[in-house]
Amino acid sequence: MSTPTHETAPEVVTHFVSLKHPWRIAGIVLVLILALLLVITVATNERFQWDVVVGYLFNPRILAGLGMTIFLTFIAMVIGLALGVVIAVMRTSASRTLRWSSSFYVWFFRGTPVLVQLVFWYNLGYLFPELTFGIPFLEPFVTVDTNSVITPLLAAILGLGLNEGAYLAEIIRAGILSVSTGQREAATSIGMTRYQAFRRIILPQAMRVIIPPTGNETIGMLKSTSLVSVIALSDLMYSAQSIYSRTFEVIPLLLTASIWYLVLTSLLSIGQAQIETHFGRGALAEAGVSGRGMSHLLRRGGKAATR
Amino acid sequence: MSTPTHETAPEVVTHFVSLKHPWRIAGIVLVLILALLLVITVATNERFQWDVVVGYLFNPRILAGLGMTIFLTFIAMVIGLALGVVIAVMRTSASRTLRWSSSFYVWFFRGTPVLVQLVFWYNLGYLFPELTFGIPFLEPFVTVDTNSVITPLLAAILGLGLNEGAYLAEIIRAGILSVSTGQREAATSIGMTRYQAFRRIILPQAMRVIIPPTGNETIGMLKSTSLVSVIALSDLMYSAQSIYSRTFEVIPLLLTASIWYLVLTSLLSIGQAQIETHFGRGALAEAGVSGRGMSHLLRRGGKAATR
Amino acid sequence: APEATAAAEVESPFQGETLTLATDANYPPCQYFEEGSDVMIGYEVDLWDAIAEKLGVTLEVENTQFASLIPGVQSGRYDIAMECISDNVEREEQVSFVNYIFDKTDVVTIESYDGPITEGDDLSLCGETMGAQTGFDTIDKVNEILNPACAEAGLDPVVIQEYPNAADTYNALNSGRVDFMILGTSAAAYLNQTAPTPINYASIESFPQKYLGMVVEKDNTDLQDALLAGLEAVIADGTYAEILDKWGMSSLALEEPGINLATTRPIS
Amino acid sequence: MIEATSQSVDVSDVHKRYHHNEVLKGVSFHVPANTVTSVLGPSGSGKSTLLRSINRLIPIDSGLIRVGDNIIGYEERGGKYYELSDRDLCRQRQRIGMVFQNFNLFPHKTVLANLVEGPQVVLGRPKRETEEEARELLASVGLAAKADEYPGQLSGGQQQRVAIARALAMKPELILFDEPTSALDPELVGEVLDVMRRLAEDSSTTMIVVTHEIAFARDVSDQVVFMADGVVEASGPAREVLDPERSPRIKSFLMRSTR
Amino acid sequence: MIEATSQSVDVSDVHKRYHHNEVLKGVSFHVPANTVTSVLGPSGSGKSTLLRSINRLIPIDSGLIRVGDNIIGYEERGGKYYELSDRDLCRQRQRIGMVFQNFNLFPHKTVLANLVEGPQVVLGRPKRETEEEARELLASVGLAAKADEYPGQLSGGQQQRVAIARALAMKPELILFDEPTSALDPELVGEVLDVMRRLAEDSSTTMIVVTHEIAFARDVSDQVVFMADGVVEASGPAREVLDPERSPRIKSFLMRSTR
Ligand SMILES: Nc1ncnc2c1ncn2[C@@H]1O[C@H](COP(=O)(O)OP(=O)(O)OP(=O)(O)O)[C@@H](O)[C@H]1O
Ligand SMILES: Nc1ncnc2c1ncn2[C@@H]1O[C@H](COP(=O)(O)OP(=O)(O)OP(=O)(O)O)[C@@H](O)[C@H]1O
Ligand SMILES: [Mg+2]
Ligand SMILES: [Mg+2]
Repeated sequence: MSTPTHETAPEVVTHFVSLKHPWRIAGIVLVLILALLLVITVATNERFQWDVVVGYLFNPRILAGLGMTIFLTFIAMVIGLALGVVIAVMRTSASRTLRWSSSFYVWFFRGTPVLVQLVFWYNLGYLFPELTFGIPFLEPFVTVDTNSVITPLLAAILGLGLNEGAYLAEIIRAGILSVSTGQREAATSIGMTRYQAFRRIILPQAMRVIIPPTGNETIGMLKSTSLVSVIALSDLMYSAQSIYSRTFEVIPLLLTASIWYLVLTSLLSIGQAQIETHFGRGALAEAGVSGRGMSHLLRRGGKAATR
Repeated sequence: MSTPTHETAPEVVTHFVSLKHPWRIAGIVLVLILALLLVITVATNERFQWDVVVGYLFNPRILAGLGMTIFLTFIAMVIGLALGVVIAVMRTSASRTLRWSSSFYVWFFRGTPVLVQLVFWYNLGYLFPELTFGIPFLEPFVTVDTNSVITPLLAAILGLGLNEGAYLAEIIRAGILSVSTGQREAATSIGMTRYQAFRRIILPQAMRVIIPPTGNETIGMLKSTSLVSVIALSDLMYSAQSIYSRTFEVIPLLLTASIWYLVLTSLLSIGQAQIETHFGRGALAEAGVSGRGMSHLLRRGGKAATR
Repeated sequence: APEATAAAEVESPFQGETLTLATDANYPPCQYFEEGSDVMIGYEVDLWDAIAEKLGVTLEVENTQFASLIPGVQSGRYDIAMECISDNVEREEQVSFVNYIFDKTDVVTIESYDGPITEGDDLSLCGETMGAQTGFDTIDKVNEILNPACAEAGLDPVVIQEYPNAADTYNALNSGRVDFMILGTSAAAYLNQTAPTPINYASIESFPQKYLGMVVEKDNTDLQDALLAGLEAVIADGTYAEILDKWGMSSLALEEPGINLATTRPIS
Repeated sequence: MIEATSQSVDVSDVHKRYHHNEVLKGVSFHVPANTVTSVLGPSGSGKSTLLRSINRLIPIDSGLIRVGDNIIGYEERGGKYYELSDRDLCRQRQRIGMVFQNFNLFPHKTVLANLVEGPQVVLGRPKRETEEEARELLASVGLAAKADEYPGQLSGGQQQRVAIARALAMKPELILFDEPTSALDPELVGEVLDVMRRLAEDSSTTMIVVTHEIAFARDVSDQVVFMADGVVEASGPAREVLDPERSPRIKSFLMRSTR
Repeated sequence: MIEATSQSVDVSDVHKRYHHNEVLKGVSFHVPANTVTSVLGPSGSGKSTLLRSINRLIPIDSGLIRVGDNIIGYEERGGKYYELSDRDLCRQRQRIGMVFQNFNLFPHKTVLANLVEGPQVVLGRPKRETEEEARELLASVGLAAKADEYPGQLSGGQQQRVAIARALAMKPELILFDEPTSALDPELVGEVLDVMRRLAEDSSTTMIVVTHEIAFARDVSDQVVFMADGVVEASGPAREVLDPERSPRIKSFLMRSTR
């Protein structure tokens, strides 16, 4: 890059020296040393019992737990996203009733622990022995035993999904707030309905802001699924715990679980990065094709040539 | 509002009829009925044992747990926010090292369960019986017994705080992304340093988008503190559990805990709303003084007068 | 559909029916999963199988967490809950117990422990840090009996640290966070066999024996009576002694079972 | 091609206040179908607010705006005017195009996608046809080469031309332009005004143009509305309104501009 | 009051490309201290890009920009040029003001806060003094009444005037204006140009103004730079450069504008 681009007028050659970042280099060295130290101590420390860790990695119970974790996370996030969008839109709605009832939902479901919600759904039979479906004041269509309808899995899905909806609603609301009013006006001015404007103009732009915290929630949900052990389901972490409660190999089994969590998180992070790039198209293009978000402004200036 | 504003030319009086929202009214009625039903069933259902619930509300163990929950949440969020800002800035930095090391941090701390991190910090003494402070390759200054330095409380603070930092970093990064490049350019053009631009221009605008998911995290943290039971600390939920595991009054004690969580969440939600209003000044002003975010566009149009 | 069960030896209204039993199978040797399989084993498992056979009922066993056991029984989701649950007066206000065995508390230290604790000298625990599983009712006994005794002798009280389960407690013991942990005698014996790091254990005299019981809904007296009758039959034909022998727990045998013995037949 | 039919606009006694600031203080004027009306006036006099009211992007406090036979935001049934639902309001807006003063392009869509968004999503027209038309439109404003770039990659003047093309792509019967040539150099101003003029003649579109180009107002428009301080100071044929002798306000306005 | 001392600007052989699109293809010109230079040119010719390069808001690919004795982004020490750290670069930028084409006001701050932000935070001047000056500046662009409103509450022209006032509030030695009067009506254009002219004369400030106002370029500026397609087509005194006979390009540019 520092080569002369014009051969005309080869005057005095000025020497340009790029900015040095001594602190940055010190930082690199420090980080590398620390990382190396950590890897060595962790890998060589006998107390971690790496053989045990590896031995359990594909244990059928661990794998079953892994499956349950993935399944519940997936379902809960799908329900949560659907609910979250609806509630977020309700919270920014013109109707006071919609605003209040959605605020109440968020307040209630964020306010009570998931554990309690799970226990509540699971023990609905304790409170309402029979569930009745039908039109009010008419003969009910069906009456069923609550405990037979609310299976543990259904209780888990309800508990996690309804709860997640409240959290995602807040995230989506923040995303909607991040899109300028002008965008909605522009959408409206070409004749879009409220729904079309939301779906095609507001939401895609909000996505950039929605995705990182939603990634947080998804990764958090991977771990939250362990709460379902309270209703007789066993996810990854609980499977590990149930093994170590027999063998007392606590640390190795926690490591086994951690490895799986890291694998899942890595996959999710890759997915997150790709979705972010997708929805960041416009902004990325503005910052130069090779750019990352706003980073071009922070980056060291271009190189100047000799004149 | 529908009164004629000009007395000139009182021609034909046209009658304007506001838009009716039959579905909205149906919605209100439905929500109210459901709420009423819920309140009645919950309040009158003997199985909730409201007397027991109330009796435990100010039980010393519960209050001690409540204190621990509040304390840990506060400290963890403070550490998390400080770390989160630093890491978010590193992630959008020009330096590859900073970007990679911060991405690694986020990956690692989001990827491993808090439970494992807590156990790890707590049992550091098992893995590294002594901690040594000093300059590498020289005589260490101090060597201390790990277990005496890492008290359970310190382990809890480290575990929760470091972990929260990774989650908040993602949220803050999303916030930074939501501020247009032009704002940073404008700040730079009046001679602000990168730090000043971030502190005074970028962050305050990002706050609107940062606050709702941070509210989520804070409320989530209130519940996550119960994980510290694994290192012999007892927060609100665990205090309730430890009481009911002795007395078997499971549902009432879960309700006691839930009431406190709802109280804490309500306080936090009020705080959140106020901070949001504060940081939404500019946007709120644009939407009209009495407006709420972008809602004016969604709101039913103004009333037209007779002509 | 329940398979045809063997002809009942004990008459009960439940004959031929299916009963649900909830447990938290993370508590050896009471009940836990056999290595590498989904088969639940343990002395309670043997016992409930034996009783079910006598009653001619089919048991549907569900593995859940403690927080669900009691509400589950109260809500009718479960008929019975069993998890080496000890009986006390307070708990009997919520549910009823069909008592089937005694339990005692042992003190466990790791083998390399070189502190003051000596077998037979309860006061040697004073000033030491104790780990215990939350809800273990010996914690109350330490507070009510041992610590006052320590104070009387001019010693520091026992410092109590509670953990969610036995393995977490053991982990704290192993990393030196606590000096000793307390466990039921049977669990201590099991830990002795399996623990990755060798342990020592000793019994403590000042902690009285207690009853363990099957948990049944308070008003469900039919089931309580049936279970008691089944248990008595199991004791009578020697199966009970066989099971305890198999698990090395004969010293804890309760020859005269009963209902809610913590109030109806208190120990000491 | 859908044959556009032009619409007249009737603004009567429109009031609009923001908090304690009354921005429109009873604005009334009439725009016959298939004509070009220029709205002139000093900065802050309420021109943009007026355009937004015609499109009902903002609700007005009182007054009445009629486009063609319809009252904006209302529907006549049996002598009474019923407020429109969002859906029906959108149907009214489909026939009214708008070019915003600050463009409001969709930053997450390419230039081409910005143009075809309305025709495809709102009007449900086929992809092929709309894209062809969009490319033609882009070419007519000199941006054929930028079809696949994102708005953030364009210069100010390029963005403004995209905004104009986006509004034209909907083939509205009434177009509201808010200073559509402010970011353009004199050469382009001419070209873009030509495009607009041709449009006005060809497809019989009614146009209301907020502008600072006195020349445009004088040469192209059938009528000039001069706004000042939230009221219409004068309206009528350009020659009349832009007569410096008419009012001191207009005189000072014009004096500067002809310097 | 800090006495501003004017700075000359020397742009030589500046190249800048976005991906495969070369926007500046070797731009060179000289602006003597305490003069006004107008930059004219068609939309997309690279005028805004050039201004951003002078301020080093964007890095250039090659070439050299000198403001006064400094090379922008570098510092001379012993015959070599060392790249500046962020801190030092900011010190260079403090003396260079900029008015953006799309204003870039700080939406979370009131108009007054927008103006005093720089003087207070960057220059560390006292609150009282800077606020007084800011109010005076606002009055001079006719916005005294809007001091406590937020940018979102202003009309386009009002926002543009705030942007100008914000740049002037820093009392820079060099100001880069990017179409500073595009959103203003003719009357205001005159007033704002007067403010700028007074400033240029009083406080000996160097000004580079990207503009479409041929009149301004002709009457006020000491020099005109005509850009086309990423190169300087012509530069020099206004009379010379804006001579239609000079090049067909300039001819067509001017022809339209005088219509
Ligand atoms: N959202 C808002 N909240 C409060 N005041 C507003 C709002 N929008 C506009 N105004 C005020 O209304 C007045 C008229 O604004 P408008 O944008 O209609 O002016 P304009 O005639 O278009 O001016 P310009 O030529 O500068 O664009 C201005 O004084 C402005 O401050
Ligand atoms: N961030 C960017 N990424 C890619 N291309 C860009 C970017 N910014 C500007 N360009 C391109 O550079 C060219 C010059 O843009 P610039 O903004 O400098 O033009 P301009 O002379 O200011 O035009 P106008 O008078 O319309 O504002 C344009 O063709 C534009 O498409
Ligand atoms: Mg305007
Ligand atoms: Mg430009």
